Amino acid sequence: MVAFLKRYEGLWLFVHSPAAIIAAIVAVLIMIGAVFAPWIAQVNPYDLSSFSLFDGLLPPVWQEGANPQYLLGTDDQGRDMISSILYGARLSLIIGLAALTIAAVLGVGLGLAAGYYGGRFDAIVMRIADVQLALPAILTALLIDGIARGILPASMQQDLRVAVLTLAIALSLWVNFARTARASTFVQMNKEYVQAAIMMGQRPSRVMFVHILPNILGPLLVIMTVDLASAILLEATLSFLGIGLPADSPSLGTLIRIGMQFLLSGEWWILWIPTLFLVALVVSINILGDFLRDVFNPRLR
Amino acid sequence: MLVIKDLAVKFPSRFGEFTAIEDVDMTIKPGEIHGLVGESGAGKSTVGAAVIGLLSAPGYIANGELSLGDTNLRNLTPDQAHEIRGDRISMIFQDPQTSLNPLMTIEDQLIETIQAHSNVSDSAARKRAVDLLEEIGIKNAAERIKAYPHQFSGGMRQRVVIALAICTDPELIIADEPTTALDVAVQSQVLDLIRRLARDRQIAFMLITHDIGVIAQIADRVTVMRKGKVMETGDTPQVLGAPTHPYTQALMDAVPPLDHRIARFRVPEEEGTAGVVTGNTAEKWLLEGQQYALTGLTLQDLCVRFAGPRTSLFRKPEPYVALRDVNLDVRPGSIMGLVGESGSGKSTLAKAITGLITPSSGVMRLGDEILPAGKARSRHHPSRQLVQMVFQDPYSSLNSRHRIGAILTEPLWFYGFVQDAKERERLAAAMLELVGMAPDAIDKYPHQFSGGQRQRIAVARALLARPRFLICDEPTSALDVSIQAEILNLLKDLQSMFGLTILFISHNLAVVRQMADDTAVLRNGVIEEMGATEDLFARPKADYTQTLLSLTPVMPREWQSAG
Amino acid sequence: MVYFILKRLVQSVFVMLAVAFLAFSLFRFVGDPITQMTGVETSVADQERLREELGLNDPFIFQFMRFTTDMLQGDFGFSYRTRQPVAEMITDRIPATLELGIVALLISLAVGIPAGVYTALRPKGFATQAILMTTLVGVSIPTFVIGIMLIFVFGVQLGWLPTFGRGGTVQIGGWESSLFTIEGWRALLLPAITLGVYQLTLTMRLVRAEMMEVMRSDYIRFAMARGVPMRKLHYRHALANTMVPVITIIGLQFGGVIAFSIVTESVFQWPGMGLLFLESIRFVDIPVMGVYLVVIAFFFVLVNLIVDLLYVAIDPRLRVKDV
Amino acid sequence: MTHGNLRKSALLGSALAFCALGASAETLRWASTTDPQTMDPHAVNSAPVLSFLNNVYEGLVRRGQDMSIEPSLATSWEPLEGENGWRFNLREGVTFQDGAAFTAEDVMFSYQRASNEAADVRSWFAPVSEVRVVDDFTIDFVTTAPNPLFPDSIANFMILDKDWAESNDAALPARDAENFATMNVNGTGPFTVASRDPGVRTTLVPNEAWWDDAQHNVTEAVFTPIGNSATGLAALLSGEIDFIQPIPLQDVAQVEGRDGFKVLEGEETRVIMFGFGHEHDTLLYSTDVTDTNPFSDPRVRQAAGHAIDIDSIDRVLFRGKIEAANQLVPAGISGYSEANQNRPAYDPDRARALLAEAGYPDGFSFGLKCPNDRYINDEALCRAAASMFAAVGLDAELSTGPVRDYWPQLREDDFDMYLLGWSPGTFDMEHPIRFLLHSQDDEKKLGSWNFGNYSNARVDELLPQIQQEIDPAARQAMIDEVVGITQEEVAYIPLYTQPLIWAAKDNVDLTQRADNFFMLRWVTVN
Repeated sequence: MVAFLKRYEGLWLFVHSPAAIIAAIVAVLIMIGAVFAPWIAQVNPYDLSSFSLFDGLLPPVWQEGANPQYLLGTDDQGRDMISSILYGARLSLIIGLAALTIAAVLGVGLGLAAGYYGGRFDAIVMRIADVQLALPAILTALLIDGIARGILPASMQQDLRVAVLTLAIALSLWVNFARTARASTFVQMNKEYVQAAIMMGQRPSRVMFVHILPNILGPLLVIMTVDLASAILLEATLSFLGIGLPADSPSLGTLIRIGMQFLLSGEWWILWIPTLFLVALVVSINILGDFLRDVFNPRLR
Repeated sequence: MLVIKDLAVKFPSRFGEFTAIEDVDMTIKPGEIHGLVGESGAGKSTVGAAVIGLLSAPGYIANGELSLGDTNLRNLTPDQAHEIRGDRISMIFQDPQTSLNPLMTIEDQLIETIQAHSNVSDSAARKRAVDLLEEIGIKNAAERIKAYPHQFSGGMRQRVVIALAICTDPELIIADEPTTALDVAVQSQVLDLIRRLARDRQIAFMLITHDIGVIAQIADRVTVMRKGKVMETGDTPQVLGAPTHPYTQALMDAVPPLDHRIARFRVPEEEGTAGVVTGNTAEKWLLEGQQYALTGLTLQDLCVRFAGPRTSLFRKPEPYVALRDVNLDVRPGSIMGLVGESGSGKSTLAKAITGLITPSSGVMRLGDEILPAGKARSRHHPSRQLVQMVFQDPYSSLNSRHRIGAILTEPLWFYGFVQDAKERERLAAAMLELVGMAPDAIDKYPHQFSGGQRQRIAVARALLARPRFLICDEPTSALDVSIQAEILNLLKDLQSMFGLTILFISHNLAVVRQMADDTAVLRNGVIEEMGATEDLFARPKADYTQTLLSLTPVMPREWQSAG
Repeated sequence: MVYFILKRLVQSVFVMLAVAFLAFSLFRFVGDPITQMTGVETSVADQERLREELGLNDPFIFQFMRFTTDMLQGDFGFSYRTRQPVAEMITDRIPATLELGIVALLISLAVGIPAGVYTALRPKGFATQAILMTTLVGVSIPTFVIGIMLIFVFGVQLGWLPTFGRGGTVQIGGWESSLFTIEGWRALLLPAITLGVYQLTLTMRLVRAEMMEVMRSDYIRFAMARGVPMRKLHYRHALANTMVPVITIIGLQFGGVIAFSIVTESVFQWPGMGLLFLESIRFVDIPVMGVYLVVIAFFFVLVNLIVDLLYVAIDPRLRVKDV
Repeated sequence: MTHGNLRKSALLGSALAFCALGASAETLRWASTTDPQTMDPHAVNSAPVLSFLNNVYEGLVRRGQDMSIEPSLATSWEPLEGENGWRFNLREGVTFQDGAAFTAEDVMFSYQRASNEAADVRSWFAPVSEVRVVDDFTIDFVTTAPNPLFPDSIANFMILDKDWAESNDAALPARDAENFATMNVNGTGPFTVASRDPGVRTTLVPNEAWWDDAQHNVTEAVFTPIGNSATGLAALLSGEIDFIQPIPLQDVAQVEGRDGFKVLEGEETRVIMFGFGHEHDTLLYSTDVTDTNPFSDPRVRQAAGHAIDIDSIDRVLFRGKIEAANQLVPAGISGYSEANQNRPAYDPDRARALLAEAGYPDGFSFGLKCPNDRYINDEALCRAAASMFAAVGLDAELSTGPVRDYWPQLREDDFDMYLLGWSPGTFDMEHPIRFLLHSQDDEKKLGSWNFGNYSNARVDELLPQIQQEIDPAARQAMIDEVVGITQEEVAYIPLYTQPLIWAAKDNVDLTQRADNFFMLRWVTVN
């Protein structure tokens, strides 16, 4: 919607920014790969019967001892690297996007309301944000993970690992949205169109979401891209610290964690190919974020 | 002596080159105050920026000569140009609030500037700085110099800005709207100072302004610009008193006179400047809706207090009194003018009436009904519909993310006037027509319109609520004078057509005189004087009103066009 | 001013209590400390007795009340894992984490601010684009990968720097510091860089954005128009004004640095609070985790307060009353 | 704080520790993944603590390089006459590191301390009914029943000085707060702790007054815990440490390929196995079989055994470094059943046939629980196993987690199948029978790690007899019977013996003992 409004300007800038074009191509390719993973990948890494330990640790095709069936080799379980990465990227993106959505809805909602109502409500929201900021992401993840384990029946826990991780990441990201939304809302509150709407007697929710929200989408969109990148990295980091996803449903972060074991063992591809992939994805998203920032903040151009 | 010949400045952009100014000729002699006047987009600031060499990013001088004395300003290296800046040419910016570095003392900024251009010791520089501040009228300069910018009032700050501009004895000062952000009283002092400096120090001033009154008051010569081109140039009495160019003529016509009232401004008939189109569906719809009688407004002993900043745990914060015992009676069907300088409480009054803030005491009555205050006023209170407002800033009063159609149909939908969406759109389009806009504007977004057009849209939006009482809070102060004339004409027409009661808030005495039936003068939250407009302007009783009237720049009567 | 600080303190107490409460509710779910405290051969009855003794069977609120009241009385309890006093364990580890965090922050400032200024003043230059791109890639690699890469390049392959630990430390009045020996600094370098990369990029981008904004402000244009020398213009005028927002964000981030040092400390076996915390999670060492969280919250609150005071130091508008 | 001084004295040493080549040849710097939680030998029954403290404290008996029991503070021991139990004749002339003399009173005190409720090691003394000091250098341990293995079972029972402990308020192990013995030591062993910074660094120096002949040449030993295995390996390769236990399997080639480093490979006594929820009425995690528990059918358990391709696991996951296991202890452990050396062959067809026979021709789904930070490659093993199970139709829903919540899940019976590793603490087959095969019996403290509650009356009946039988042949016969029964019924699927992989610099000679204990007294630095 916003992009649509900016389309002439944004499109022009886009066409003239090689970095943004390359980033967009990379990001889109990865996303296509992720979305269509079940159709592209030759092996389903979640289906344990589709691969065999017998094919484990095969190098990429250009290296000696490779099996041409596995272009980028296999990991220690005999999973095709390409398939794992595609599925991994799929999961990472699902987690990232879902976390982002939750964080955005929660953060923007609270931030808008805090900016709109101000006063005590604002103070309370901001103190809650402080509490959240004071809790490192890993702790949030542990907390959510633990609570889920405490209240959910055992048989559901495994299925909900993704949801739990997503929620944990979302909770450590919402503050960004809340702060930005609040600051932007404060600015908008002084704009006369908002006063006009309030004067008319419009419902606060309508003022917030119909009037103010579209006007603060710009900075929020920038935060979204940056936070999508953060979410994907955070997932990888949590995985490294051992509170990520189980190894049999690998995200990119889990693949890297598994790959870390092979850092020195000679099977470099198990670590570096997913890492490269992750970096390419995150860099692309970040570049696009930068690009959006430029579009929405023309003064810095 | 500054000589500008055939100056052209271009801004390359992705859609090709944009020519900001073209064929500009001008000379300014030492000691001369040269007014550069024009409406927004005329390119007057670009001329100043080109002279001082501070054109913003992609802009460049495409053609022409620029010389100051023997120096050809176009042949300078960037370093040489930087040397000249401050030393021989200096500049004064519009807003004294933002043109001083907030983190440095006045002293540091002055000494730094002096030492940048002459090799003097700190103490010598300080002495010079103190002397200078004394000269431009800052008392107790030796002590005040240690202060930070925020510790000075607006007028004092602009003096400091001027001190910074002249501390290196430049030959030429470019003053870009130096008094626009100032109140009348301060403006007159600053203008006096500029005149004195030109006379005593023989500094040449390029005085860039949109305010013809200011030019009339102090400029020796004047250049009128429009759309990057010079329209007319010459001695001030000649250009303003006997304009030869039709544009200058139109400009003069649009200036509201202070000393008498004219029925209507003369505006050139161009597209989009039209007055009210009569007889369309919107007009009918509005007239249909007049089921209420004319509605007046009475304020009784209205007080507004804000909590001051809390400084101690044990003391209650001192409240800040924004309005004190305001009594105001807006007669049904009349226009009440409310004048006052910035900070006098004008906008607070408007907010109190519209319910955006809660008065601490007092009674407000709309017609015969008591108007509940602030939060006590429910969202469905009828006054929410009956009282509408036209805001000062047309750039912020329309939601830039909404289509004009959405903005205009919102009141129709919200107040439940029209149920059918298509019908709402039709009515909105008709209303646009009524306020002099093309109906196809309905599919566009606010940023596609100029300030004047947006203000028309804002008026249309207010009308679509079928109001009986309209508050206009500085509706024209962000607009160019010719646009102002159009909007004022429009408001007058609408008022007489629909019998609206209007509270017209402005800092501009001349505008109020043209618009208002009655006038109230507000100062520091207190009404100083109130009465019929003609009476009040002709025979002001309060000292404050008298001062205001005397300090407002006026054009000699003989320059004014017959109204 | 005093009122302002008091108000902040009251809010801080609220923040810390809330963190303590959250932290405490988390403990119950991390795992069972008893199985971590006892050996393979310990009988179930013995385990149950231990659980009872530690009060783990008490109602949650009761445990929380005990935790907070003890803490308010300065009693931080004893670690389940090592049986040591938690207060001592944490205070022993604070210097390592603080030094790491501060040096990382300093590195990020020392590199990030000049880089930000440079890229702001030459927004179209090749070097600018290169710097922006490099740092972007830098923040796109997970921290732990960067850390391990640095270890293997500089520690193993080149053998220039130590791969783990703090190197030589010196005891200064109860503060174990690695800042006073060359070995200490050598050990500090890699972890500090690892931890600082993200901050560096953030600082640089922030300084760049703010600087570009400030360079367009009226007072900079006015200073230009007065011929103020360029160096002074850039640093005394522009950079100084940039610092106010930069300090806010950096202040906010410092809390994050301390918290994120968990990863760096784990990779470099850096004996700080983060490492202790990770070990504590592994062993479900509830008292240590609880106190760690409260200490982190305290740091966060403290840094926020310092940031507010720094504003006052930098910005005279907050310092001097109108005359 | 009492240990503050110790800590400060370490500073000098640590500053030297990083001048890789300049350090004294006899300084040994070593690393392991976990720091011993405490210096109190009775407070925690965990391998890192016992392993570390065996360098400082000594028991009545100790284990040699081949794990055999040899005299230590007791010079000899014999069964008591006329009652069940053992008499230990103590070594004379032994002093504690603070100079106090070692007597039977210290053993008595240590027994009381270690068998107190506050001690985590008290289960060792469950069979003991009475301890009597006969004279200064003779002490009797009376047991409730004949107990031929008792001396073996107390190899890690370490002796403290009574006066030292009592005068320092450490008469009991620290329970919820620290005491003097948490941070300080006073043993009779070959080394003593010179400084300790928990979780960071612990420095040991030789005990000059040690009663035995020192076989080492270490003048100082610095221990650092390094949790991250990549960091640990980097520390070794960069020369900052001399020895590390363990290193990841996959890095063996890398270390061996470098000049100046060597890898020590061996077999731990730990056998890794899959266990079943024998007792459950239904599967907890199945999506298709919800009314019954297929694992209660031995054919299904057999099928699971035949699904595992242990050779591929060995080749790919363990790089050829594991030994397939056929029973719950590896060969070489006393009581190992030579008569039952066959393990189920990898035979997917047979597995499918067995499943069909049991009524599950299409297999079924179930939940497999595994730890991910307990055993070497535990998570990878389970993933591989799940994949192998899937190949025969056993659809394993794998769930992995850290031990901190893995053990509680097992305790709560929250599994269909689970992974367990077992190292016999007494180095005798009786140990796994007692803990893993006997039916759960809280009262008698039997079968306490038999989470699936495998239960066989004959096994339950045989255990006390095995425990009390003095005649080796008769005892072995009974053990063979137990192993036979449990193999036939597939009580567990033993997989392999966990490998021990240590790495050191070439110039360090050391002994890798099968219990993964690192004994400084056998280290020479050349």
